Amino acid sequence: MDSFFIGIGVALCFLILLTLHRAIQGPTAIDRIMGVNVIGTKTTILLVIIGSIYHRVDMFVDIALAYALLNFIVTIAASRYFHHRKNLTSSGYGFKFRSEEDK
Amino acid sequence: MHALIADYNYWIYILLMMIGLYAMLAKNNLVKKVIGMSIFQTAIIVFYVSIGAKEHASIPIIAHGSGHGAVEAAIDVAHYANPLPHVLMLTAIVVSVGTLGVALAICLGIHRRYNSLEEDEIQEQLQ
Amino acid sequence: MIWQLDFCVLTLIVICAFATIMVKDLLSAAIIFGAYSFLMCLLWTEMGAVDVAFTEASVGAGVSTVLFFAAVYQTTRRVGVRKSGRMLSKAFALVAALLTGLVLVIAEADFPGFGDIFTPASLHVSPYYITQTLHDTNVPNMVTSVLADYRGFDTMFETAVIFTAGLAVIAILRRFKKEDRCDLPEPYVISAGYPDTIIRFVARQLVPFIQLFALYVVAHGHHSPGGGFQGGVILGASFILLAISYDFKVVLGIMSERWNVLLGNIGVLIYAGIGFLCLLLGANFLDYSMLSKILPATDKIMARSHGMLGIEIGVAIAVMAIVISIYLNIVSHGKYDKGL
Amino acid sequence: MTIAVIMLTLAGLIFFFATTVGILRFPDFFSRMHAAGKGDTLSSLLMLLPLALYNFHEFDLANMLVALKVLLIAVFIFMASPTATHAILDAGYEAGIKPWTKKPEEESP
Repeated sequence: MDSFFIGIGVALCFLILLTLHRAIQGPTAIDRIMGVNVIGTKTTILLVIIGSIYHRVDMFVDIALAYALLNFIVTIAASRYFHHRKNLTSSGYGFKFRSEEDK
Repeated sequence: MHALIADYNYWIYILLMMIGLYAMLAKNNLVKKVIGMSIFQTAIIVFYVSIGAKEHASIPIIAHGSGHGAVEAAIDVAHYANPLPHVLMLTAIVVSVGTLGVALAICLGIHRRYNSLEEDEIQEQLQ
Repeated sequence: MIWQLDFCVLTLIVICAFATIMVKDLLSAAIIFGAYSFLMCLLWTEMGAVDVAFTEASVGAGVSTVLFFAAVYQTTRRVGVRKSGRMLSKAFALVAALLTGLVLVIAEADFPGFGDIFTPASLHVSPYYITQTLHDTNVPNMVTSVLADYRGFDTMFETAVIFTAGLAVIAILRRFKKEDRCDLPEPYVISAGYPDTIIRFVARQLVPFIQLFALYVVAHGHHSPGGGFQGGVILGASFILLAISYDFKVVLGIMSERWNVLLGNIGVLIYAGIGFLCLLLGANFLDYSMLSKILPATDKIMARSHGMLGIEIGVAIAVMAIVISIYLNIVSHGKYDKGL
Repeated sequence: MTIAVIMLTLAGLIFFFATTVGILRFPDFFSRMHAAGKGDTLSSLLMLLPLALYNFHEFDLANMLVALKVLLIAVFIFMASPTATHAILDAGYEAGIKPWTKKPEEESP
């Protein structure tokens, strides 16, 4: 069962890598926020899986809970930024935005 | 393979430290420098926690250890990860948020005065 | 340690670090740095450092990222265009970084392998902590017992450092001009921005549970990962959530600036006060075993456990106040008028 | 029990994979957000449920507490994730991202 969970963990890491592509490449900053939010959810799951591998899940659920919590706070904070500053890009200073705005 | 496992953490910590140092030295933007400082700090924490890790060891919390005064069978040292680096790094992380706050406050103060976060633009205004 | 996950997570971390440095937009850099901290937390957990992971999850991934957002919000997202004259300094920085890396790689050959049981770090004093913590203090979580009891001096001055950082932020940013000072906060001011009902409702439902959870983390730190630092930061984060989803002044109504600074003081004083109490009772500074004289129905071992709980509460109060104070100062640029 | 755990975990992994593919492949922000918001919430439940089940192998008060805590994370994600999705979407809308349409040359001048 342990090796099964390790396999699941490695698979989740691979999915995090794919999501990280969106978070790094993502055309606008909001795409990045979305990518980081998804990474946060995956990481919460991974924490519980690591707890299962260590056979001490009771010690890891608190971390996962705190983690989900702060992921939420970070996402809200990042999205509130755009309610006050309504520019998607950083005033066009030499950044490769291959995005919709170029059309 | 075994040699790779034994050294991979240290290579990554060296790499992170180089990235952080480069960002602190070369980046023109002050907030980027602060981010570089944070990466440098985490590199050091990676190093310390890697030292404390033990193979086939559990987390440093004694299992079923809550009964008053009841010290059961002898505790095997190899069975628990080294708690000392964890303690040092725990406080280091909390202090890093303090230093981060001060650094960002200084950045904000500079931006209030010079209306820029770029190093060369600030230097132009200074001259 | 689980080396399969170790490989994956470390690789992801390096990718994240590169991207954070390379991206040409400060907000994006802050966001990717948030992902970097998330992955760091995963790395600590995988290496078995649960308390470090908890701290990183609450401090690194939560509060630092929000502080970066606040700073970028108050300044600018722009990263300047590259000037040609800077190539020399860039090359110099690259050479310096490579030289440091070279020295470290040479030194790395002498390191003990990762996961080695007999590293020098775990030979001298650490076996004593591992075997004696239950016997000495009746606290199963070694990290808590080392943090609060065996190395109590260290932690006390770390708390003092946090407190000093909070004071420094106030000293740098706070503007005390008459016109800048905000008037008394009204309880439910609708901000000029966006009264987003959904976010407000969910935040209102969540905040009490978050605070309850934070108190649980502080109190249960003896038996599971957690403790004063983590609980305090989560308490502070709950106030930050309130400030983000509601209005800035709602938080000021609950926790005014004066109370903030006062609570920071009180937290550090609780810590030092317990130390001096031990001194008065005839023991050494921060030697809690003498507290059994004044605590009812405790022997010396349990007195150490209770003394640790006391200083964890002090740390939690101080850290909470300082986190709120730093956030409020940075997000309002020291004017305390409106925030993110 | 073990079979149920494995099946549910694999289902969660498949949904996570679908989410990731959606995030990578969809053409614009709103549709990507659609994949992220829905797939993430469902697959996190599908992953946490077997983990709770796995820890509940013996009927014991401590085990039950752990299983309940794992489910509490799921409940929290079910509250927080849609709200976060809403916040991000709202931010994107406020910031003025144009929804993707099939013929962009006709829609946007």
